[in-house]
Formats: sequence, structure tokens, C-alpha cells
Amino acid sequence: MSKRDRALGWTLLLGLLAAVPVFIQSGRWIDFLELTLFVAVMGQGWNILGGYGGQYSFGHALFFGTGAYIQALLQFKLGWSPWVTLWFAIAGAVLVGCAVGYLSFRYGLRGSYFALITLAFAEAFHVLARSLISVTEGGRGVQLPLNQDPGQAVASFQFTFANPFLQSYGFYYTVLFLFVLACAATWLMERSRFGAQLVAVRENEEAAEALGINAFRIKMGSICLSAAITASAGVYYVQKFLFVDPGIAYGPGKSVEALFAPIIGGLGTVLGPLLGSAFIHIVGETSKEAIGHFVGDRPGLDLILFGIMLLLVLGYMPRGLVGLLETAWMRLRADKDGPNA
Amino acid sequence: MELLGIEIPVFSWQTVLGSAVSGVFLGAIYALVALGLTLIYGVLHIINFAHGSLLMLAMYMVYFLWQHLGMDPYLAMLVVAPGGFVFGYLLQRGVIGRISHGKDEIILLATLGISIVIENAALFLFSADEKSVQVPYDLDGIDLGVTYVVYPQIAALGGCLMITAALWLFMARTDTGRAIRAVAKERQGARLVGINVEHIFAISFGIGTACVAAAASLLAPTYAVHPQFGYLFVLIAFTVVVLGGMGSFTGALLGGLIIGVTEQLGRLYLGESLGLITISAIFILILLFRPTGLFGQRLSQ
Amino acid sequence: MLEVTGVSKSFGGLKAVAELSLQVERGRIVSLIGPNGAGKTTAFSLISGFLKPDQGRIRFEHRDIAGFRPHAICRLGLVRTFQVVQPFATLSVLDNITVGAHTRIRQRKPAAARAREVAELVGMGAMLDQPAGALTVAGRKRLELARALATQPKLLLLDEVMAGLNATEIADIVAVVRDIRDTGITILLIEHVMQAVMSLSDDTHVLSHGRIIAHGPPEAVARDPQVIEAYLGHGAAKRIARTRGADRA
Amino acid sequence: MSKLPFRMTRRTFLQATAAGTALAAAGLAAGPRPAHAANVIKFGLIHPVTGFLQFSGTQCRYGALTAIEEINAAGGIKALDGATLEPVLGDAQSKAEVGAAEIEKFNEAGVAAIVGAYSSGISLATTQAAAKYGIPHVVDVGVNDKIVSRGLANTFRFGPGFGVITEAGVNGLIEINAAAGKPARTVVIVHENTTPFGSFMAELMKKGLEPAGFEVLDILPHPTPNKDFQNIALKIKEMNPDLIIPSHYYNENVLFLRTLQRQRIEPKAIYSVLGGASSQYRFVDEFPDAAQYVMDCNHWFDPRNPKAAALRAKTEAAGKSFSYEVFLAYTAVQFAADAMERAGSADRAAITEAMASSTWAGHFMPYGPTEMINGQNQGARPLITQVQGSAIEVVAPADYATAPAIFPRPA
Repeated sequence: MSKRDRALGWTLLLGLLAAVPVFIQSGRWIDFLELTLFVAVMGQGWNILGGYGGQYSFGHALFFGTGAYIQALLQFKLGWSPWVTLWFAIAGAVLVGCAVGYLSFRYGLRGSYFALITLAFAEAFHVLARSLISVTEGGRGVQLPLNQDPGQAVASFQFTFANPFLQSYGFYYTVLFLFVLACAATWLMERSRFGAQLVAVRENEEAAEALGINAFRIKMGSICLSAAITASAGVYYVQKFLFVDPGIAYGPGKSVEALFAPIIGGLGTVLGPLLGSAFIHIVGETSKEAIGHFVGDRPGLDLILFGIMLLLVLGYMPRGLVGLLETAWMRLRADKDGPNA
Repeated sequence: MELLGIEIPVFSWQTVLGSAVSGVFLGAIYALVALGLTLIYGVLHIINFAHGSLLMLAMYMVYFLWQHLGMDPYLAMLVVAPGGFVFGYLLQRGVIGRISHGKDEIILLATLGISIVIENAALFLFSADEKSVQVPYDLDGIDLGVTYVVYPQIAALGGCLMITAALWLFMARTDTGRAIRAVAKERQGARLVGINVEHIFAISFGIGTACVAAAASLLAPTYAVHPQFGYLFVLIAFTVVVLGGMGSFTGALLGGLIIGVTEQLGRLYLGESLGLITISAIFILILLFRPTGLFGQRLSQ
Repeated sequence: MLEVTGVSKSFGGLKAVAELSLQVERGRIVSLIGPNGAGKTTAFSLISGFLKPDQGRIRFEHRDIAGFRPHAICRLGLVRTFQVVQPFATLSVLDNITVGAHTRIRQRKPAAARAREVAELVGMGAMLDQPAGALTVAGRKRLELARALATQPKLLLLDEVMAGLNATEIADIVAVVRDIRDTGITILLIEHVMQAVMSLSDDTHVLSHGRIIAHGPPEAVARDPQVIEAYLGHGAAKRIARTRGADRA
Repeated sequence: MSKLPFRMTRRTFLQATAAGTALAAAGLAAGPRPAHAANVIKFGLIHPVTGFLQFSGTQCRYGALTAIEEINAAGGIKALDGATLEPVLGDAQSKAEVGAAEIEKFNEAGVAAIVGAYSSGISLATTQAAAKYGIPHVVDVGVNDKIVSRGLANTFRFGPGFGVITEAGVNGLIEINAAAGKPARTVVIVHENTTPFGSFMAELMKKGLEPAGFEVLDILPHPTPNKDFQNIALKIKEMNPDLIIPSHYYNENVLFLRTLQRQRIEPKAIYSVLGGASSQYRFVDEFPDAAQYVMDCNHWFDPRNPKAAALRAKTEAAGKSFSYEVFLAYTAVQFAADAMERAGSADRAAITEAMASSTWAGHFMPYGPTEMINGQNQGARPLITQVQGSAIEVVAPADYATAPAIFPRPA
């Protein structure tokens, strides 16, 4: 795909996403897009470490959860403004990323060992969040007061009770903003020395070291950026649902969601996480609707269908959706250019 | 007693010993679940997320054999273990091997996808109700003084030892066992000397599944099964595998026992909730300082 | 420029390199030869920081670099290539070389421009967009060289860049190595292709069982009976002397 | 790519996004539905029927669907010319964000009211999402008191929250103990700490029991799910309390009680508060020995009300266990349907209004006539049951008791 095609594609995509209120008024589909973008943001966070850096984390809930907990606790316990706490939430997650990265990379953990240690850290945080009741409120979770004064909607970063536009689109734009930010960061990274070196480390750490790349420092940079982006999804989650508990924050669910999207969409690509997330949600929604429509009340059947479709996609698209898209694009181009040439 | 500001309770020696003994029996259960996983991990180098779902599925099979045919759960092992082997073999050969194209990230998603399918198939077919096998000897046992040990616990420990021994003999004495070890060590080399690597992968996955099925029949008298049952043991099983060394059966056995005892003592002193941190702590420390585990050989990646 | 003094390294009980001492002077091409398993690659790994010496000193431009990490050594201007080539397989040739160029050049565009220059120098100008994984052996060897070169080294350690190539390809790469030297880069190379060693190097060290057994200009070293013994086994030197005599007769 | 039409309709947008997936057609077929078909009132049921909470979610859904079926069979909503209720099902997949997304769908489907969502965490998200559209939302089980205390006008809970349950548990225990001549003094509390439900209870219990002369020897929290209770059993054995108060979910409750039995631990009484299994017929049938004499302060129906017995028979005939999820969701739906009768309208605001002022008494719960204050039914309270033989008897409070408490239990 040429540079111009790509730029055009992105402009079109972002333009469409930004103009969503013009053609979608349905709360259901706004929410659908919101969830898709939310998972895409987490996926982009994972992608920076896993896709570009080749370090597969199974515990990205660590960053989502830490971001969410700090965001919730600072408001709950100290009454700080959410606009202030969010910086601490992101910084806190970056700190956790630093600590986990330092230990893992210093001791040279790669491949499945890295995957397992992130899993172990997420579980350790899960246990701590549940047990250190005086800090985290334990299993009862942290619940933030619901703002019901539309005048305070922006100040309280809550849009359940706000003017009609914010009520419908406030959180949509929040998560779209985060998504654009995450993509911009990824895009800039891809085009920077840091990005080139990160990919080099992924491809061959020894060769990268020989070429003067401090692999440890590069991987640290990658895990910190990854943590920051994933934590921003946690901030959004808390502001939208006003509740977090150990299971939501550190359970395996979010870790899995974060890695699904980029792997299906296309590892190490800017667009991959969005495509993957969209795919997951569309397949999830269609199988839910199809089962609901044709079979009726049979819990689990839709998820069986979802799982099977996932396996099929994995089997037939080894390069993810981005790979599929590129192949299709090339073919289209070839067809168009073919007769003229 | 206080340590670093944390109140450490004091218990009688009977309680501490009882806790440690109960840890041994709990550890046997961990080891049982981990035995199959360590083989799959050691040979295929994959993190099999479907392991818990396979355990759950086997538990259901044991339950149905008991419910409909009145088959004793221990006797059911003779049916579910071979059944598990066939299922595992086909799963690896027909699904995982076929769709993965040898890519790690796809294998990972494939096992996740399979666990989604199996879990929800269980929910769909068997409903969300907990099902438990009731055996007449459930409460009979031996009074060790410090704690009471019932026959199902003893059977789990004994079964664990026997399965470990059987696996060890199989790997050491049979041609298939040797071929599995060859593949685990040097995939390309094994291919060059004419070993059908895909077949060996599937055999290993099959044996791993058979192990977890055998574990299911030993767990059935103690635990009720439901579609989410697998989650109870998945993380622990990984910890045991890493602690013991990937691919090592003796490692899994000892790792299971060590973790069982550590966890019980940790829970005794730190409380049932915070005490679980001991498992994560062992996991992290082993990964950092001895990633090959207690008995593992040096494995690349 | 490079000064190795009394460096030893053992793995388990096996001494891979023992009391290794050698010197490389600025602007020269120095070769390190020896039979398989003599410890040549280990020596390279020690010099470039992939292994830590058990004892001994490694000085590069009067600075003790023993124990430095590879990336730090590279930044000082000493870079190695690998005997088993290690391209960044999914990246294009240009991107591979650009990674090397980034070591000195932060900005993307100048780094890519530099990479193009280097690619021209090693004769890869036409393959810039190919994925590195799809290159032939000869192509990969060149890429390995180009990537290292792009880091703007002062001293280049080449580990068997000619192994597995045919005669034409070897002739090409010999010319490239000379060109590199002519740009002012000092070269230390490990090589099995004797014809290349003879024609290229100003100075040769012979390593056997982890020890330097001979040192000097290549023609002189090639006649050293100890070297012949090391390569061809006990009594070989005498046999060769006899055949040479027969030839002359 | 050809030029995209600038203004997309919802339908074409869907087509565009779903293009490429084989099932796109199926998804479209089930697209937006008309808001109100003739004489049908859409009724949203949101429960976690897959994922970690699948058992309870399924039980709730069964109870709610049964209620809707019965209402329709009995002639629908009479004030609306016999309009029938049409259930719109939602699966929260045990995740709050999925629950909230389902509420958006309910809104577009035009539901008049919602019942759900079993867990406190999901209920917080669904009530909040429903509040945006003013859809009346009856919480069936979620016992977290914060669900109804945050001033959402659309949110109602017909059953009790944990504050009331714990208080009833404490008072019941004090009474029963006093009546038996105060044989029990020392107490150990064992509770789950993974969800809000168990986490809040322990402290409240302790605060209530100590002034009444009980000594709380220890509080032992544990996570859900939990594999093993031997440690807890050993600790209890060492402390040798008169009384054990467990509070957890079904599986853990079963495992805990069986472990006590295996370890031959026989306190004077096991008195659970929201005990999970302690007042479930299934448990009593499967493990009669472990269940014997166990008391439980839990959601329970008025044992003298024949409607409850009928529902139980029906539920068990359907192969389901008659658990509190079933009858709480069942009653929640009935409460909402009654509000529709009172409102004489399927309008959301009118139903909400009718719920807030409801005085409904036609239920089989021991709550008396309904009185909502801030969305909480004031009369809602638990009962105290005890397993006696193969029956679960109500032993307190006296006005509902079917048998006297056997306390302490016979040795």
C-alpha cells in the first residue's frame, strides 16, 4: 500500500469515527463502537510491547487494573478531581511497568517465561487488591459517587447525567481520543529510532546488541509506553462505570482481551488492534444475535460459535486481518493496473 | 508475634503440623493436574490454556459415568484416561497443529479459543449447575492426630505417585517415550532422524490429556464440577510446572508438594486470602532466579 | 588500536580460549585463523562483549573494555558480525541497515540515507526493498556486513563472511572488504577461505586449542610447520615438505 | 475504494462494519425492533448467564422467565387490555461493561422495565445505564446497599440488602441463643472476600455480636473460588468456638461444611449468614449429613404461602433447584408487572412512579406490603432457616417459623 493510500485510509477512518454523531444516533451502536475502541486501546497498549517488541504479556490487566485502581482510589479516598488523578493513574501504571520490566528483562526472561511472569504479577496484584483492605477496600471494590448535576458533568468526568450531547457521546469521544492518542504514539514510534530498534530487538536481540542497541533500555521503554496506554483504558473504565474491584481490575479477562485484538488484527501494525477488536466485537455480536434470533435462550451457544469462528480465523489468516487486507489491496491494485499495463 | 508490622499469629504445633500435612495432600492434587501440563509444556513448548477446560470436561465424564452407570470414580479412570488420550491426540493433530502454522502466538490463541469452546459447550450441554459425585467412603479415613485424612485424599496422593512412576517408566523404557524426549530436546534433529514430529506432538498432547483425565477421577470425590471448574487449578498448575522444571515429572510431583505445603502454611500465617501471595511469590522468584526449575534442563525460550 | 592481553575463558572444564594475546593496528586487515573448534568465535565474542573473560585485558583505543556490554562496545566503534548470520528477518534490507545506521544517527531520514550509501558500498543497492528473510546466503552475508558498517565502526570484526559462498561471490566480497579498509576502517577477520586470507590480510594470528601458535605475515605463517600440524594433524608438515620437494624436482 | 456515501444510515453502517463476516446477515435480521408492537410490552432481563457467575445468572433468568410466563398465562397486564410481556434477554457475560451494553440494546428494543442483574458489580453498571433513559430497573439479588443509596430514581430493590440481612442475622442469633439459655459465647466468622457480598458482612456481624456478649475469636476471610478449607478447619479446631458463622457462595459453602465434617469438627451450632448452600434443597438432598442442623439467615419465602410451594414444585419439575436466585428474580418481575397494572401504562416514567408508590402485597415473600423509600423495599428481610431431617424449616422470626430451632445441635 502506498503512503498516499495509507494516509487517505487513515484520514477517512478517523474522519468517519469523529463524525459518528452525524450518522449514528443509536445508543446501542455508540456503545458498541465505544467497547470496540476501548478494547482497541488496550490492544494497542499490548501491541507496543507484544507486537513491536515481541514480548508477549499474559498479564496486561496489571496495567489496566493499576490505572483503574489509582484513578478510583484517589477520588474515593482523597476526593481529588478525576482530571488530576488520571495523571497519577498513568504514572502509577508506568511505575509498575518499570518494576516488572526491570525484574524480567534484567534477568533475561523471554518468550513463555516472560508471559508467565506477567501472569504471576497480575495474580499477585489480584491477591493484594483483595487482601489489603485498608488500602484497596478489598473485595467490596471501590465505588465512586455518581454525579447527577449536569453542570458538573465535565468537572466530574461523568456523562451519565449531562447535556444530551455529552450524555450520548461524551464517553465515546473520550475513548476515541484515547484511541487516536494511542495510535499516534504507535505511529510516531514506528517512525522513530526507538521503534526501529525495538523491532530489531524483537527480531534478534543478539544482533541488535551487536549493532549498539541497548536491548534492556529499549524493552524498558516499550513496557512503560505500553503500560501508560493500557492504563488510560483503565481510567476510562472507572469514569464510565464508577466501580472497580479486584476481579475486574486484575482478573484474567482484561489480559486476554488486550492480547486477542492485536494478534487477530495483525501484530506490530498500527491498525491491527482496531481491526482485531472490531472483528471480535462484530463476531461476538452477530453470533449473539444469530443464536438469539434462530435458537433462542441457550446460554453459551453464542460463545461456542464465537470460539469456533476464532479458531477458523486463526487457521486461515496467519498474518492477521491486516495481512488479509494488504493481500486483498494488492490484488485489487493488480487487477486495476493489470489491463492498463 | 509481629513481623514488619504484620501481626503473625501463633499456633500450636499440632495445628502447624496438621496444616503442613494437609498441604501435602493438597499438593498431591496440584501435582496431579500439573503432570499432564508439564509434558505438554516440555515437548511442545506451549502454554496450554485449555488445560483447565480439559480437566473440567474429564470431571464431567467421571460424573456421568457415576450418575448413569453407577461407576465408581476411581474405576472410571480406566475409561476417562484412554478417552482423554484420544481426545487430546485429535485436538492437537486436528485443531491446534493444523491452524497454528507453528506460530507461538497462534498456538496461544488456539488454546484460548479451544477453552472458550469447551467451557461454553459444557455450559450449553450440562448446564451451569454444580454436579458432585457422592461416594460412600467419602468420610472414612485415618486419624493422624494432628489432622484427619480421608480415603479420597490418600487415593489422590497414591494415584499421583503411581502416575508419576508410570510416566517416568514410559519415558525411560519405551520407544515412544524416547522419541518424545528426543523431540522435546531437539525438534529439528528428531525430524532428521525420521521421527514423525507431528505424531509425537499429538501423542504428547494425548498423554497430557490422559493425565489430566486421570487427575479428574481422583478429584471427583472431593470437588463438585461446573463449567468454570478448571480455573481453580490452572494458575497453580503453571506454577507447579515452572517450579518443577518444564517437562519433568518428578519435578511436577515435588513442585506440587512444595507448593501445597507452602501455600497451606502461608495461608495459616498470613490469612487465607493474603496467604495465596506465597504462590505468586514462588512463581516470580523461580522465574527470576531459576527459570529452569528444580529439575528442568536448560530449555531455550 | 585493539590490544588483547592474556585473555582466558572456559566453559565448564573446557578452556575455550587460553592466554590469548593479539594486537590489531589501525588501518590494517588482520586475520585470525585456525582449525574448527580452535576458539576463534569465542575470541570474537570476548572482544565484542558477548562473553565476559575469566581473566585478561582487552583494550580498545587505550580503554579497557573487558566486561562492557556489546552495545556499549559498539558505540565505542568496535562492531562484530556473526558467523551464523542473524538478519532481522521480517524487515527489508534497507530497514536492516537503517537499524545499524541509527546507532549514530537519531533522525530517521538521515539514517535511511546513510543506509542507502552503505548498501551501495556493499553492492546491495538493488535489493533495498527485499525482506531480509528472502535473501540468498551471499545476500545475507553482505547484509550482515552492511549492517555492521552502517554503525560507522572504527574496528570491524568479520566472522567468516565468505563461508558458503562460491568463487565469484568470494572475489566480490574480497573487493568489498578492501574498499572498506580503504575508507579507513580497521578489520579483524576470522576466515577459513585461505585464498582470501592470503590476499587480504596484512597480518595473521593462528589459533589452536585456544592458544595463539603463530603470528606474522600470512605467507610466513602458512609455511610454519606448527600451523600445518595444527590444521592437518601430526606428521603433516613433513609429508608436505616432501611433496613440495617432489614438485620441485 | 469507491467514494463512501457521506450520510450513512444505521443499517448501512451495520452492513459496512459487518461486511466480511459470514454471519452478517443474521446480525441484521435481529436489528432494531419496533418500540411497541400491538399489546406487547417488552421486558428486559439482564443476567450473567455465561462466565463466572453463570450458575446464579441462569437461576435468576429461569425465575424471571417463569414469572413472565405465568403473568401472560393469567391474562397479561389487565390494565392494558391484557397486554402480554415479551422478555428481551441480555447476557452480561459476568462483566459490567457487557451488562451496560445490553441495557443500550434494551433501550432501543423499547423495553418498559428491566429486572437484573444478580451481582452487585453488574447491577451498579446496569442501573446507571438504565438511568440515562429513565428505564425502571428492579434489582433482583445484588445485596450491595450502595446500589440503591446513590439516588437513582429508576432503581428499585424489592429484596433486602446486606445491611438488613446482617442485622437480622445478628438479632436472630441473639434471640435463639438467649432462648436456649445462652449456650454459645465464642464465635468464628468465615467469609468470602472476593465480592462485595461477603466483604461487608464480617465487620457488621462483629459489631453487632460483641455488645450482646459474644466473643468473636477470629474472622477468617477467603477468596472465591477456594480449593481447600483444611487450614480454616484446623484453625477452628484449635480455637474450638461454640459457633461458626460462614458466609460464602454455594461451592465454597459445600466444601467448607464437608471439610468440617471430615475433620470431625462439631461446634454447638453452624449459623450462616448468606450461607450459599446452607438453605438450598439441592445441598440438603446431596449431603444430608453435612447439612444437618445448619442454620442460615438468607433470602427466604413465606413458608405458609401456597404460591411459594407451587413455584418450588414447578421449578423442581423443570429439573432446577429452587434457590433464592429463582424466587427473588421471580418476585422482582411480579413487582414490576404489578407496577404496570398500577400505572395502567407501559410508559417508563409512569411505571417508575408506580414502583415508587407501590403497596403491592400479592407476593409470597415475608416482606408485608411494599413500601419503597429511595428505591429500597422497607419491609424486605431475610428469614432464619435450619436443616432438620430432609426439610428446611424456618425457625425465626416467630411469625414465620415452621419449627422451633434445635440449638445447640444434639451431640
